[in-house]
Amino acid sequence: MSVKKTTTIVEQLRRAQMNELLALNKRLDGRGLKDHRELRIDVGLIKKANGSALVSLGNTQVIAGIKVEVDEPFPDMPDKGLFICNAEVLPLASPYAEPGPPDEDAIELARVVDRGIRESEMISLDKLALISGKKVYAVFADVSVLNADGNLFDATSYAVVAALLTARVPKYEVQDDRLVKSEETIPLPINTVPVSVTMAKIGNSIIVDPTAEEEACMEARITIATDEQGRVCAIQKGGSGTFSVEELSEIATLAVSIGNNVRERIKNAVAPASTNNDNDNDNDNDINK
Amino acid sequence: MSVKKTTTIVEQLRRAQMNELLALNKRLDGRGLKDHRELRIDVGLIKKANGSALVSLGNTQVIAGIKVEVDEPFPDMPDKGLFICNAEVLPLASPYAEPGPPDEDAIELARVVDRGIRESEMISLDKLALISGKKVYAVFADVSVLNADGNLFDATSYAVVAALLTARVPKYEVQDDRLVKSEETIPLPINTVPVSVTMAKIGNSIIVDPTAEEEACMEARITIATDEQGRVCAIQKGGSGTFSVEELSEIATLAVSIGNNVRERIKNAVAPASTNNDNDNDNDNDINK
Amino acid sequence: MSVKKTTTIVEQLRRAQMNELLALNKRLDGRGLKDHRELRIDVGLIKKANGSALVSLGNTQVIAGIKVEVDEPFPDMPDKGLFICNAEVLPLASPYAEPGPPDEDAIELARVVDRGIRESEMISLDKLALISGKKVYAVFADVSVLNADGNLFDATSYAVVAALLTARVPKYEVQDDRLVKSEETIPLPINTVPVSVTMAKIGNSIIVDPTAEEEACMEARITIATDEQGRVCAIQKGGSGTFSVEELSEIATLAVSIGNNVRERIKNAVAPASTNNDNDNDNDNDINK
Amino acid sequence: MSRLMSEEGIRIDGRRWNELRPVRIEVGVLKNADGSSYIEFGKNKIVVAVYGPKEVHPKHMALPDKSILRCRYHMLPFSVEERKNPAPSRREIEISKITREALEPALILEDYPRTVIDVFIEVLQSDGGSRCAGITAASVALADAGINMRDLVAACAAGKVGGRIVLDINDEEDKMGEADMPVAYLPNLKQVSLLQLDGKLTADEYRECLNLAINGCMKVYNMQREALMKKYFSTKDEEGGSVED
Amino acid sequence: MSRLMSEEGIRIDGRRWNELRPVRIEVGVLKNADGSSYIEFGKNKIVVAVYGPKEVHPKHMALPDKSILRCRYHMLPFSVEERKNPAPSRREIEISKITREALEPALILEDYPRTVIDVFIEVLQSDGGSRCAGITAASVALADAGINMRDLVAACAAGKVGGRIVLDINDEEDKMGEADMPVAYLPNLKQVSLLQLDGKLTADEYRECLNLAINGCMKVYNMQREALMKKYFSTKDEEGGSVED
Amino acid sequence: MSRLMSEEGIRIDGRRWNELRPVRIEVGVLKNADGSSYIEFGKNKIVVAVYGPKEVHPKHMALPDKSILRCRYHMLPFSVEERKNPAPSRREIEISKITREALEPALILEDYPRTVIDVFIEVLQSDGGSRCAGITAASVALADAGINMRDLVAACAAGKVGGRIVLDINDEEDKMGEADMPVAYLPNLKQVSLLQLDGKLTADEYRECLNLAINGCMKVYNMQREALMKKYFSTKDEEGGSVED
Repeated sequence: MSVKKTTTIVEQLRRAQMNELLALNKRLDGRGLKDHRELRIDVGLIKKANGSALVSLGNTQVIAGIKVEVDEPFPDMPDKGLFICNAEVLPLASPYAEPGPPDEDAIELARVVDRGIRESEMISLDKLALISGKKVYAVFADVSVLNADGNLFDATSYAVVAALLTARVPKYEVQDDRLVKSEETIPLPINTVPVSVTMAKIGNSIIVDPTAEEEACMEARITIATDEQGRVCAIQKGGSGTFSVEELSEIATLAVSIGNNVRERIKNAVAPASTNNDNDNDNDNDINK
Repeated sequence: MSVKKTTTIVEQLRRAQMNELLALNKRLDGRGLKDHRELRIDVGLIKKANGSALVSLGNTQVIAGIKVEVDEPFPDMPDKGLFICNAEVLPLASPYAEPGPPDEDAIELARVVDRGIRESEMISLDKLALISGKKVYAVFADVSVLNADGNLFDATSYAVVAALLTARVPKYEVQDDRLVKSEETIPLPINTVPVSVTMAKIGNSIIVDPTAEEEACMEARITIATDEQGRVCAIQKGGSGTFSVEELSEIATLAVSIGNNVRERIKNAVAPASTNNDNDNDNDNDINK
Repeated sequence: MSVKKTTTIVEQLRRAQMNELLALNKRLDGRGLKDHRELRIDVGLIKKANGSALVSLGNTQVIAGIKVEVDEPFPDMPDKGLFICNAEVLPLASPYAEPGPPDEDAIELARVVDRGIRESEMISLDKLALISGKKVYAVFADVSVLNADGNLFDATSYAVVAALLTARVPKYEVQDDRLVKSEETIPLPINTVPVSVTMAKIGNSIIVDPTAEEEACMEARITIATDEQGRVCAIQKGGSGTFSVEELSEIATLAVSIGNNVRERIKNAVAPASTNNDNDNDNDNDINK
Repeated sequence: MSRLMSEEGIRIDGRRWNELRPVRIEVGVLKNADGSSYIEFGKNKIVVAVYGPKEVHPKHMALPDKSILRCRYHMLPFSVEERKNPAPSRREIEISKITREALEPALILEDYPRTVIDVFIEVLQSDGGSRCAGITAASVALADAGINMRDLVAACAAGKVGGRIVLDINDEEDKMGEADMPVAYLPNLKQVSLLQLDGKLTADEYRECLNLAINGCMKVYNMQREALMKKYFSTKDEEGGSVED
Repeated sequence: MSRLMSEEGIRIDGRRWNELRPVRIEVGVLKNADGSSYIEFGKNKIVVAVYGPKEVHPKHMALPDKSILRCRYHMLPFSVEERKNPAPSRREIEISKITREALEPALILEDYPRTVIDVFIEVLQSDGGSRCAGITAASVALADAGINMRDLVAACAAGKVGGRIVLDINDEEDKMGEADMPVAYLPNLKQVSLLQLDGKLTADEYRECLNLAINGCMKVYNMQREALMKKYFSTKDEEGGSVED
Repeated sequence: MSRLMSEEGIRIDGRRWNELRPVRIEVGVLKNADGSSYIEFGKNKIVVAVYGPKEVHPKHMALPDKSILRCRYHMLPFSVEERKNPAPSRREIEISKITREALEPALILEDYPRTVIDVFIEVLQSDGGSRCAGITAASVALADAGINMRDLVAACAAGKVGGRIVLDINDEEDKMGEADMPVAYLPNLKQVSLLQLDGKLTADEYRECLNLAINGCMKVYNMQREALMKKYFSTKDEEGGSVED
């Protein structure tokens, strides 16, 4: 059972102020309508994880960690590895977050991020089988939101993608139907870098990467993940408003072009780490800006 | 911890009105004291279940589905199949039902229906073993109440019984200690058709098949399941009132004779379906009356 | 998330009265500051358990039962048996206890009792392996508080220790890598008898074995388990007050000397039972004083 | 003849068909509770506490014209052969409900409007018939708590074992027998407040069984009275005219 | 050519690319609910009930200026191939949320301040597209409950199967196909209130798919209207001027 | 000599017996929180946020004469060798409790009646001594939130490893060593607010260990002060006389 809480009077006031600015193609923080906030990606902070990334998108801050285990495959997919994505908005992330099991927002967050990665076929799950029908790699991506200031979808997605790109997993040899763990580690089999782009509709404007303040005024939200070929892989509309068909057409075009920019930034962020993965010096990977 | 909620003033008013009628051997809906409401049983609505039945008892409406899986037996009963019965009162069934795990009423409902079927030995659980100590059929009966208007016990029991009578389960061959599923389906091994009869005590009257309105005024309730030989197989008294020994004696006699009538109706309802099980035309099995 | 509830006015009044007495080295119930209340230990009340003990410490009453099963060892400790300790404060134990899963107090209680037994190495877990890496004894110690009147830590610990000392577990023979249960029962492999001593700080006084009334006024609590060699094995400070280093030094000395006395009492209590374990006459083991 | 019943009509634990297992009832065994009792009924060992009548939280749950009765039947993890998870099972939830419904007719709840009465039944060791033993003990604990009652509630099962109708089924007879019928009875009001049946009985056997169980309840009732008398009338100092607590 | 699409453009269940599965909608199927409906959409069989507008508990959760809409999408244990645990899964929680967001723009919640409206969607049997069928049926049940609405909400998926953009994906096409895009549409307002996508589409295919889905929604909309007309205008005796309940 | 301690008294990670692991403390790392901190203590990496003093919900839970302190110690799933279930374990619940009790004596809760103060400790990566590092960081975050305090709380463990009493046990030493004793200390009040012990110590070793741990706490205290000074006194623009938020 899900309930949407709203404080309508505050919403109406904010909407007025924001709409005045939006009519002038301006935003409260000075950004253009189609600009992301500053994106910072630090990888490798968590040595006990197979991969990790700390992402700041403006004041939104999330941390993702990848843990790779050996597990049994699903009976109907004996030769496919497992990918499991969980998200939680930690109670320290905002005055409104509370301890407890994930609520519908956190569940949607995890499932939308999962969908972008799964549908783009970012990871070749069929290369993660170890012993057919018996043993496969299970890739757990756990993301925690440390500071919530809007657009958790993109920040979370970038963190998981960056953590997956830099993850190193133990190599196994199969000997007499049993697995022997080797000292060597290998990267995950990556096909593409999917990029999530989230937009909000406020009045007649479509804005990219909404802040928490903007989200409080938006009618609707849409998240689109695209792959390196510019294909749309996953969409999720949210919020209690609507989009016209024309808006949805424009949004897809924007998602591809903005996605291409962000993809370059993600690739740059993970490049040094991927060549330099065993470097234990993490003074540069500071949680503090 | 269980709490009984009552709205005593309404109860008292209703009790007065109902008692006046009962003193004249009449009921609010015009039935005789010992009459069931109209019973309608439609089987085979759910093709994805091994068996199913939609039962209307007056305005009380329940749907039962049977799923048969292969599972391990209990260690102390290596040659017995499993029968598991669950009931839930869906939140759409009444203004008072709420989403969430089954409360004490739903748990009692499931356990009383289970008891009638189990103690009558309706299903030969010892014919459901596949590989001794390793593999047996596990028969799951799940019942959901769609509209609650009193006497959930009988409606639920009839739905499960009818669904079991019409269920068809995959046949397995044992080859080298492994199970091979065949194309063929077989019915469950049935011994008897148990019938549940529920009565309520209001004032000095014993009435059969109480409506929700009657249940709100009843002092006590009793459910008795009998088998084809007229034996009593399961009893459950409910409610915070009592019965005298004389009443309990009369009730048992009634349960056998009423049970015989209902048993014929159940057998008639399942007869066409059991000969005609693969008919995919379900236009006659309509949820709407 | 944990909240501490306090009724400060009552606390202040009690504190005043108690402090007056404590200044004269007296307690409300007439005990000396370093005295335990009367300790009574009855073993063997529960025949369905492998071991059991009913302990009264003044009006605090707890019952512990030991159940020994065969289970798989942890992968990283293939040759160690398992010891699992659970505690619950039953809702009948006090007007403030409520049904439901263990709260933080019950969890702390179980973990502190577990720690005293585990860290003292009371049970030789490495003698509880049956088949290396596959089968070990799993010793479950379940304690339930029946009447709560302060110092649940010591009462619970004594009950578990006495139940373990008198437990008898089935002997298994290993035949072709399978376990065969013999008729014979054997005691658990015991190294030492750890004794828990709990003290409370009220004002400037340190008192042993606080009642519920004293606990309501205490600033802080400390529980120390010592072994037969007079070594400190486990400590837990509780409560929102503090101790000075000098107090902590004195407390450790006290815990050893008081512990030695209690140890003798426990040993005496279990002595007849351990020689007389199959005696089915439990009229002497009465829950009533 | 089944192994549960010898040719001489002697049962597996040595009893005759109409004999109860040994029963012992103690009153007032727990200090904190408003009322309490301890029962041994065969190998059943059960403690019961009553708290209340007391305020309801949250207040809007209170009933304006009577007290709410709440019952919890709970088994300790070590009370049964296989260690039991301490969380309440479906069986415990059902027994809690029918226990409340068995006790409620005996209580004058109208005397305590806007309050709640809690009955906690803790099974330390379980044998066949623990629900009946729990109801019997709970009824005594409610009397010990000074709750106004119309009657005591005495409970006892009868059943069919090895082809015969017998009184007070134990664990083994329950597992191997043909039928088990727990009954709770209000001896003065001559009313049945609990009736369940597991297993097959003809209509005649059903009546025989019911009467035998009520017979057993009357024996249990006498033991309940004795236990209460022992506490309240063996020494005169505990019963006064004033309401204490 | 995939086995999902023949060379003649015929799909695995015999449909053409722009054809819906058989749809049947009934209005007012449950007695207790304020509004209800039943839909068969292919092999989907779904019942929906609406309760409300009604008081909010606890009261401080109420909104001063409008009604709260709550939605629950739930599958019965036997509705799918493998028996499903009755507790709500993460998938059901997500679908409940997007269903609420798909319906909310059609409702004039401001007309019912300080109340709550509950929508319960129970999937008796599930096929591909159950979330769309649920939204479609819920919209009808809301109308049956007499809730003030700006528009109906009609939902239908389109997708890519065997290389072609097709309407209304069924179970097998969902599992083996390349993309599935559920859409909910407000036909008179010409607004999309639900849009999801699983699977890869080029930007052009995305637009084609969206338009095809909306096309399907318009067909569904006509069936919704028919079902409501059948209940409310075939006999004149059920619609009066007074507000009942 | 154990492999944990060389003949020259050098520990497995190169430290001497009385040496702390490298420590780094940052203040004010999270934007939304009223106070926050980040600590690296060996391989421990922990973020702490403080929210409050703020209103209590539901209101009847509020205390008339002081603030309620709530603490949650929580480990992220990837913070340990084996992936941890995100639901709170019994260990986390116990540590949350003793953390609250370690911090409470330092806070002047009487200054904020009818409010609650929330402390959230999130372990991003865990090493031996994470509870001490969490308490240390929480104390700094409480100061950063401007909560009135009698003292800071500095925490550090000592223990017995390879037969020697040593300061600040790391993960491997914890697993293979003989004893671990976490201590929290109020340096100005000279009071111990947390004391636990796992493992065997003679009475003399216990005293030596306690003193060594307090010694470590004093070193930690200096780092706490430095971190706070760095934020609040390196630039003058963040501290004003008015109470904001």
